[in-house]
Parts: sequence; structure tokens; C-alpha cells
Amino acid sequence: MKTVIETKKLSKWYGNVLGLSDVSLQIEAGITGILGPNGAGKSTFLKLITGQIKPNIGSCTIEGQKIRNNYHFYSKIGFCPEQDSFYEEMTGWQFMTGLLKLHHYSPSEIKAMTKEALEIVELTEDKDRVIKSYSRGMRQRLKFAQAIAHKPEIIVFDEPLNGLDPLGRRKIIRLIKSYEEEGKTILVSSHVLPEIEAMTKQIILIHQGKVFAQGDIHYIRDLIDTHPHIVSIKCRNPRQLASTFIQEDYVLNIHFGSADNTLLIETNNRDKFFSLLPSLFVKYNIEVDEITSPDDNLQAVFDYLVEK
Amino acid sequence: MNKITVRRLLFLWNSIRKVYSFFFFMGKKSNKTKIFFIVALLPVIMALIIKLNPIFSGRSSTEGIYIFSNVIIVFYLQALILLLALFFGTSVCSEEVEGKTLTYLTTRPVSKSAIILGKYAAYTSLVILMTGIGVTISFLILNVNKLHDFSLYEILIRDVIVLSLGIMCYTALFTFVGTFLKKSILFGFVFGFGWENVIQYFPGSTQRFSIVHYLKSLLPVPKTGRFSFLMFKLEPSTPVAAVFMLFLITGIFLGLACLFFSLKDYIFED
Amino acid sequence: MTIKEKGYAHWDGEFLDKKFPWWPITRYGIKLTFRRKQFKFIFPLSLLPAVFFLAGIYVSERLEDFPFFGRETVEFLQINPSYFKAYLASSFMIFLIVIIVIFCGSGLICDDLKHNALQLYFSRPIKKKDYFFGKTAVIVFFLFILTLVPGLVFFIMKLVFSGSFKFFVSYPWLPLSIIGYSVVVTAFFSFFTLFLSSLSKNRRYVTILIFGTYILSDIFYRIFYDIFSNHYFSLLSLRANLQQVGAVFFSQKTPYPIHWIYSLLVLSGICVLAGFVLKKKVKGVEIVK
Amino acid sequence: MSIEVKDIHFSYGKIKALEGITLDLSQDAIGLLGPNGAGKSTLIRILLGFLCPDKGEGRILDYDIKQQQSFIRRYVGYMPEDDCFIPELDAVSFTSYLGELSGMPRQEAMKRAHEALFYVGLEESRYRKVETYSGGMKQRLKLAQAIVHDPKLMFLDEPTSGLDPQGRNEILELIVDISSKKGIQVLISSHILPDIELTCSYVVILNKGKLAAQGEISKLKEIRDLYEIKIKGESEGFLQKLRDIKCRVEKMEEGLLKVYLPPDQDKQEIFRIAAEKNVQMRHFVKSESSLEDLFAKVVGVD
Repeated sequence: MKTVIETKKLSKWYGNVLGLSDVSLQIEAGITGILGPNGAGKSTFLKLITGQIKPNIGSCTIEGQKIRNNYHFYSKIGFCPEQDSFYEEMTGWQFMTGLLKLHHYSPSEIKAMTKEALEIVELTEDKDRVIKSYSRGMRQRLKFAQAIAHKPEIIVFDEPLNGLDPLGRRKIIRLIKSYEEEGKTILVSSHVLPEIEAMTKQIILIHQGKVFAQGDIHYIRDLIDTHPHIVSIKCRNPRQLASTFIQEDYVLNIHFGSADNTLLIETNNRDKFFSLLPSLFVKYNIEVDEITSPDDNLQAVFDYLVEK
Repeated sequence: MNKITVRRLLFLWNSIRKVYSFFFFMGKKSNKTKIFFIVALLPVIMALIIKLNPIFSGRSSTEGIYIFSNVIIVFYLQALILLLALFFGTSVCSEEVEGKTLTYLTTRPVSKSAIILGKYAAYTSLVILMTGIGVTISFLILNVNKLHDFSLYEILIRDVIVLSLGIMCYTALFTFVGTFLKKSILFGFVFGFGWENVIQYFPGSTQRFSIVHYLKSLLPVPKTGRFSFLMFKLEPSTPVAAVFMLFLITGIFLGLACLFFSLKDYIFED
Repeated sequence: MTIKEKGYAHWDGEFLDKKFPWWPITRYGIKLTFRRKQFKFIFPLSLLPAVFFLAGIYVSERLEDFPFFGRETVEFLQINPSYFKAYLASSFMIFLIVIIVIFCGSGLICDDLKHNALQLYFSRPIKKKDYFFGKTAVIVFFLFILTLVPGLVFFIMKLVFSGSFKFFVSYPWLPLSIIGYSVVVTAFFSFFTLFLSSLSKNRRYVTILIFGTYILSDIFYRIFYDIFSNHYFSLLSLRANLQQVGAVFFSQKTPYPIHWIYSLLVLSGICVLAGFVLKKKVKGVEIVK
Repeated sequence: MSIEVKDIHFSYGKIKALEGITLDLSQDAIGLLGPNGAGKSTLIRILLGFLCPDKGEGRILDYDIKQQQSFIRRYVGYMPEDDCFIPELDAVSFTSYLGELSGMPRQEAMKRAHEALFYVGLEESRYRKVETYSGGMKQRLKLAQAIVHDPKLMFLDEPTSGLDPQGRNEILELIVDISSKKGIQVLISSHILPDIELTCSYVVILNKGKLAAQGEISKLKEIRDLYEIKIKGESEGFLQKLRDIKCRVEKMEEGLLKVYLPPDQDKQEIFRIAAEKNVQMRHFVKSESSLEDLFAKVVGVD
């Protein structure tokens, strides 16, 4: 796929506080999740690639063009900032139309676009209330609306799901996914794993101002496959099951969990392990309650990389 | 001029207009503007009292236009427009950074200069409007019995123009200050109520380093005597030079403000 | 052997029923004000006049050593209540107070509003009046250093320098005047500042309001006075009102030939209004309708 | 009991925020659940006495919420939802300052402030100015100031909002520690269901200002023969086979399958099919209808 955003040795510090250090990467169309703990440099990265701040070292281009002070380009970009701030004395409607005006649309276009955007985030009913009186969720949605109203090709969301309830969150996730289908390039930052997992497999892990990994979640998993994998099995007779595994060379470690019916098995060949599993259950008639991989989610990748 | 330059300028102009309308509208609605509007209308109350007093006290009143030129206008010139320009000028940039709303503007297809110039224009016209309304009402009240005398309107128009020039110039200065100083207000006080006043006592060309000098050069030289505390010694420049200088100062500060705003990183913090 | 338990530990102390629950607010308020760079610079400067006046008191005992002083200076250096008034109620002093108040007072409530800190205060056993009292005391502290303390020091130093109680015998009520006047000025500015500080979340705006109100009120008076030659317009000016009251405290002729009680009424009127607004503005939660 | 309110009504002007809330809670950890704008924060603010209810009465720790607020506030810790702090103070001063305002002696407050900051994991940065803190640190700081005076009851309003997973887990662990072992009662308002599931045994669900449901979480959840599985390999044959034995299969996001087993089938059958079709079984969990389903059902949106 075509590279949309490209950064080279991007570094940024505030005074003597490090913001981002030596980030070189390429981002393609589709949804890319930017993941990292609080203060990792996610916001700095997003601000740098949207040209809001200038890097101390390095450069950043979108579609081959430099972005800072290249304001024409912003018609293609939507940005949803992290901070919960607005022109509080305006109504939602005025806020939206006012910002859309800056895109040089005609009044009728602006009206239509605002209407559509507010409909999407379900703020139509409250459009004439002042923003000051909006609840947390409404504010978050309004922020979302101003980022998508002008139908940009590249949308950057900085923590878009903060402060939303599960239902609101589900809606926003669905929306963001729908933009992917339209072939847009979307960057979403978050520190909450399930949120990103629900949206995309393409992730960039940022921690301590550095990019720790970029790529498919599974690709990253493979990358660290040297790291042994733990599978937890809850069953009626764990010791019997354990005895069948003890001969296998791909099993590194067998561990009995704190509850007496759990078995923790560490393996370095998951494919072999998992393909054998069902037949073993059938063969020894082991009644299984649960099979889980405690570290087979983004969290584990994350913890692993951060600790490394 | 080649075509590209023309197109760029046209685009800049359009951007400025858009930013202008956004902030003019917002400024109009803001509560702070309302308070400052009341401040700008204080001279109206003053005019009313002056006008009504002779009716109750039975004493003959002073000439309306005399009061207007020597009190109301000078009051605006030396105090009110400074305060208004100080607040609105520093607001142009500080407001966005303090309120963390800058992001909404800088991620739009308008240049940073357009943001500064548009917002500056919006706030300047708001202040001019507020002041203009205040001045006009005061004028009408003070000259209520002479409204047929058209020569008076010339004075009104001249004074409003001078005040507008002043607002334009001061707001530009404070806009610039707001883009690069955090404690812009303190600087504003020192400049507006310290420097601008003190420097008028200095002889020779020193006073040409103040803005108020050029503004006063555009007004008729007052007779010494009453109200002298409001007017200081003046060695006027010619009107043409004064207007030129005012525009020059405005231009320079706006240019600097745009430059700073385009180059500086604004980091939001509490 | 006892091993310290992991995790949360209870506090085994006792709550105090503090007589002055507002005191921490004041202490921290003062501490924070002193941390400001500009304030560190300006505050010592604002004490310079006091040093000059103190020097004056010293000189007044040694007038024979300064034969080159003109008659006016010598007259001025006759230490009497008017000397105290000249320090405490001068226009310059009041201007200084405004400047200091801008530094120490403009952010007192407005910063709390800006950072939603009121709910932190009011989720503690702090009553509204404790909060106000604590904040007021910050302003009181600084203004007393500027007014009450120098006043009393002048008085004591005069006694020390002269080595006799003659001065005290001639003006036994003077310490009371100093205290009384300082309290009035301080109380007024406390109300005035807190009131304006509670109006906005924006410190820049509050600063302009404080300064603007002071300057404009004075200009107003002067303009009206020039037009009407009516001394009652002095009631418009904060400065003039304070000076009127000050003159009374030091039993001097009032600078404006109107009765001082009007000035006192104006000042207390502003205080009452301020108190009223403050009570409405400061709440645990901001309610937007 | 410790939280007791009767028929609380409250409205912001025309907008009704709470309509007739009656609660009687004495559990260790109580979750207050509801979508944005359900009235959770309003309820907490009423309990703290910030707002006076239009109608109704209540008692906290046996103190009346209208008359004895200063007693309530002494024994209650409150962690507000919004970002809030006092600028220019470092974290230790900030925390001990608020401790002092609670009525602790000055030296004790300082001691406790250090303890509290250690406890919430801010020991390294406790001398830093509060305004330089990141969002996650501010959240911890808010928790620290809520426990500094060793309250008997704590109101935590959205304690995990804006936290990264690590920070979130740590805060939740702290909350569990406080509520389960130390005899401090905790009321947590949140819209994040896993947070509540992890920390609380009892839940109160609010929706549009009304009490939608309340009860023990374990009892509120229904248990069905529903399994979540994840497979790797040729899935079509496997799924077809499952359908043949009358299982209802739903494909979820991330390759997750929800399999409803008919009552007459044994779950062992699933493994048999898996073995037969040679697919890897990577994940197999019996699913209880989670709080999310309950929430969606009670709140009544999709």
C-alpha cells in the first residue's frame, strides 16, 4: 500500500523535557493505532505530524509534502485534540459552522456539513445549547464532529474515547471503522488496549518518546515469538493432562495454578501445542472448563516490550 | 506582480475574512465583551450627568463641543482605548493558548498570519465599534441642542477616526506582545500607563517614541488651563507624518506578531 | 518481630478541632505569592517609601546636623500625625497597594475557579466563611506589612530616637489611628480584590479589572470635578474616598471639603456588594443552566 | 446504614438530573454505573452536600446530608471527576495542605501526605509541581488527596478516566486494597464496566436520573450455556459441524466466536469436532452474560 505519512528521525523536546526521540516510520492508509502509556509521547507525535509544533530534529511529510505551515494541506486533515477545551460561550452549531468557515466552503455547504456531522455524533438536539453546558460525553462527541465535518482524507484522533460511556464508545469505534472502509488514513491514539484492538490491527507502540514497535499486532507477536507463551487450562484433572505434556519438547514449563484445577503450560511452539490439544482432551476424556492465554493480547506485547 | 502572488494574496485575504467573521461573532457574544462595552459606555454616563446637571442646578452649562473634545475624547484616548486594546490585543493570542483552543485554528487550511490578522481585525473592529458607539452617543447628548450645526459633525468624525487609528495601533502592539510574552498584561500596564505618559514630559524628539504623540498630533492643540492634567506638552508632528507613522507602527507590529506566531511553538500548560 | 503490613495503612492520629481552620489557606497563599519572580522584585521595592520615611524620622531628631534643608523640608519633618498620614494615605501609597494587591490577590479565587479547585476545598470540613477568611488574610498580611507595620514602627522609632515619651504624651491616640486606618484600607482592598477575582477564570482579565477600576474611578472624579467644581464627585474616586477617611483617622483636615462619612458609606457599600457577589460566586460546583 | 438516601430529587433549572433516588447501602465496595449524564456525579455531589436536593433526605455515616455536612466531609474522601489542582504547589504540599484543611495537625498532615503519595505510586515525583503532572499522575494525586485524612468512606468519581492500562490496573488494585482489607467503604462512579466488575461486589445502575437496577453483581449476571472460543485453522468445516449439532454460532470482532450450546449437548462435543476437523483451539471460556449486557439491557440501548 502507498505510504501516506512518513517521518524521518523525528525528535522533539520541550526545554529539557523529552517529548519524542528519533522516530522514523511510514504510515499507510487505514486505521493505525498509536499506543503507549500516559506521557509516552503520543500527543507530541500527533502534533508533530500535523505540523502544530516543529521538530527539533528530523522531518515529517504527508503524501510527500512537508506539513508545517503548509496550510493548504489542512483541508485534507481532520484533527481531534486531546484537551477538553472549546470556545465555551458558543453553541455547538456556531462552533461547528465557525470552524468550517475556515475551510472556505459556501454557507450552504457549511450548513449541510454541520448538520451531517452533528447527526453522526447525535448532537442535533443539543446544537443550540452553549458548549459550557455540555456534559463530558457531549463535548467529546463535538470534538469528534469538528474533526470529521469537512470530510478529510487523513483524520487524527488524540484519545477520542476518553470520558465516553461504553455505548458512546461503541458508536465512536464503529464510526472510526466506517471511515477506514472509505479508504481514509486514520490515526488513533489511546492508552487503553481493548479500544485499539477493537478498531485496528495496525499499531505503533510508543514509550518513553521512542517507537518500540510498528506493525500488525500478530506480526509483533511473531516478532517476539522467542518469548515463550503461556497457556492456562482449567480442567477437572489437570495432573493427568500435565503428564501427557511432560514428554513433549515444545513444552518448556508446567505449572499448577493457585486454584487446584488450573494448569499453566509454557510453550515455544504454539501451533503444535494447540493443534494437539483438542485430540488430547478427547483421548483422555478431560473435561475442560477454560482455555486462555493470559498474555496473548496487546497488553502482553506491550508489557513485554516495555520491560525489554 | 505575477499571478501566483496575486492568488496567494487573494487567498490570504479570504482566510482573513473567514477568521474575522468567526471571531467577530464570538467576540460579540462573549460576556467579557459585554463588560468592556459597559466600560466603553462610561463616558456616556459622564455626558449625561454633565448635560443634566445645569437643568437641576440652574447654572449655565459649558459649551458641549468643548467638553466633548477636551474631556470625553481625551478620556478615551488616554485611558479607555488603552484598556480595551490591552485586553483585546493580548487576547488575540493568549486567549487561544490559555484556553487551549489554538489547535482548532491551526489545523485548518488558513495560514497562521491569517489567524492573527483576522482575529486582530475582528477584535479591533469590535473595540472600534464599542468606542464609536460610546463616542457618538456622548456627542449627541452633549450637543443635543446644536444638532443642526453640521460643522460639529466634522469634529465627531475626525475624533472617531483618530480614536480608531489609536485602537488600531495599540491593539497591534498588544497583539504582538501577546504572541511572545506570557505576562503580557504587566508589560501593557507599564507601557500604556507608564511609558506613554512619562515620555510626554521629555523634550525634543523623545516623545516621538510613543504612540499617543501621533494621535495627539492629529487633534487640535488644546489651550492650557482647565483639563491640563489630561493633556501634556505636545510638540506635534504634521498630520500626514502622524498618520503615516501610525500605519507604519501598526504594520510593523502586526508583521512581527505574524512572524512570531508562525515560528513559535505554543505549548499548552496550566 | 513485627513486619509492616503491605498496602494501605490507617492513620492513627487525631483530628484537631482547629480554632482557625482557615489558617492553612492563608499560609499557603502567602507562600505561593512569595514564589513569584516579579513579586520578589516588586515587594521589596514597595517597602522603599517606608525606609525613606523612617530615615525622615531619624533626621527629625538631628535637624541641626542638616542645616542645608529648606524651610519646607523642616516643616515636613516635624513629626506629627500629618507625617504619618503623608505616608499612609498618600496617593502613591494607595497606588502601591493596588499594585501589590494585583500581585497577591488577583489570582486568589480566579485560579481556584480555573483549576476546579473549589471542590477540593469544599469536600473538606471547610465552610465558605473559612475559605473567604483564609483568602482575605493573604491580602491582609501583605497590606499590613505595607501599612500597619511601618506605621507602628515609625511610632516606636520616634520614641526610641527621641529618647523620651514626649511624643507619646502629645499624641496618645496615634497608634490607634494607625491601626484603625490600616484596618479600613486593608478591609476595603480585600473585599474589592476578592470580588473582582471571583468574576472570572482568567487572571489577565482580573488584573485589568482591578487596575482599570482604580484608574478609571479616579479619572472620572477629576473630569467631573473640573467641569462642575463640585467636590461631591470625589466620592467616585476610590483613592479620594480612602484619603478622606484617612484624614479623619489622623484628625487632619480632609482633602475634600465634604463630610467624610459619605466616603465611608461609599467604601462600605462596595464591600457589601462585593460580599454579596462573592457568596453567590463561590460554590462547590459550578452549575450551568 | 452508611449511605442512606430517600427519594432524592434534583434538577438543574429545567433539566431533571435526579428523580426519586432511594438507596440504602452498606457494602464495602459499591459501583455506581450509568452512561454519561445519568446523574452519577450529581448524586455524589448531593451526598457531599455541594448541592442541596430539591426534595428528599439522606444520611451518610449517620450524619444528615443537609445539616451535618462538616462531619460528613471530615470522614469522607472525595476524588472529583474533573481535573483539579492548586497550581504552583508541589504534590507533597498539595496533599498535606488538603490534609490540614481536613483538620489534621500540620506535622501529621505532612507525614500522611508522604505516605499517601507513596501509596498511590507517586513517590518519585512528589516534589514536582502539580501542573507539570501528566493526566495519569494527576489522577493518582487526586486519589492521594482523597485518602490523606484516612476517611471512613470514599467517593471516587471516574477514578480511571484517562489512564493507561498499567495505571488503570494499579489504581484499581489500590481501590480493591482499600475497600477489601482496610475497612474503608468505597463508592465508585464509572461508566467503565470492567472497572466496576473488578472492584465492586455491589452495583447501582442509574439511567436518566432514575434508579435502573441494583444488587449483587454476581446475582445480576445471568448464566447461560454460552462459550467464547477462538480458533486457528480451517474454520468453515468446524462451524458447519457445530451448526449441525444445533449450536448457534455468532462471529464477533477479532475472530472471536460465540457458541450457544443447546441444553442437550455436552461441551466436550466442541473439542471432539475440533479434533476431528484439526483446528487449533486457542481460547475457550464459558461466558457469563457480562455486566455490559446487563448494562445495555437496563439502559435500553443497543
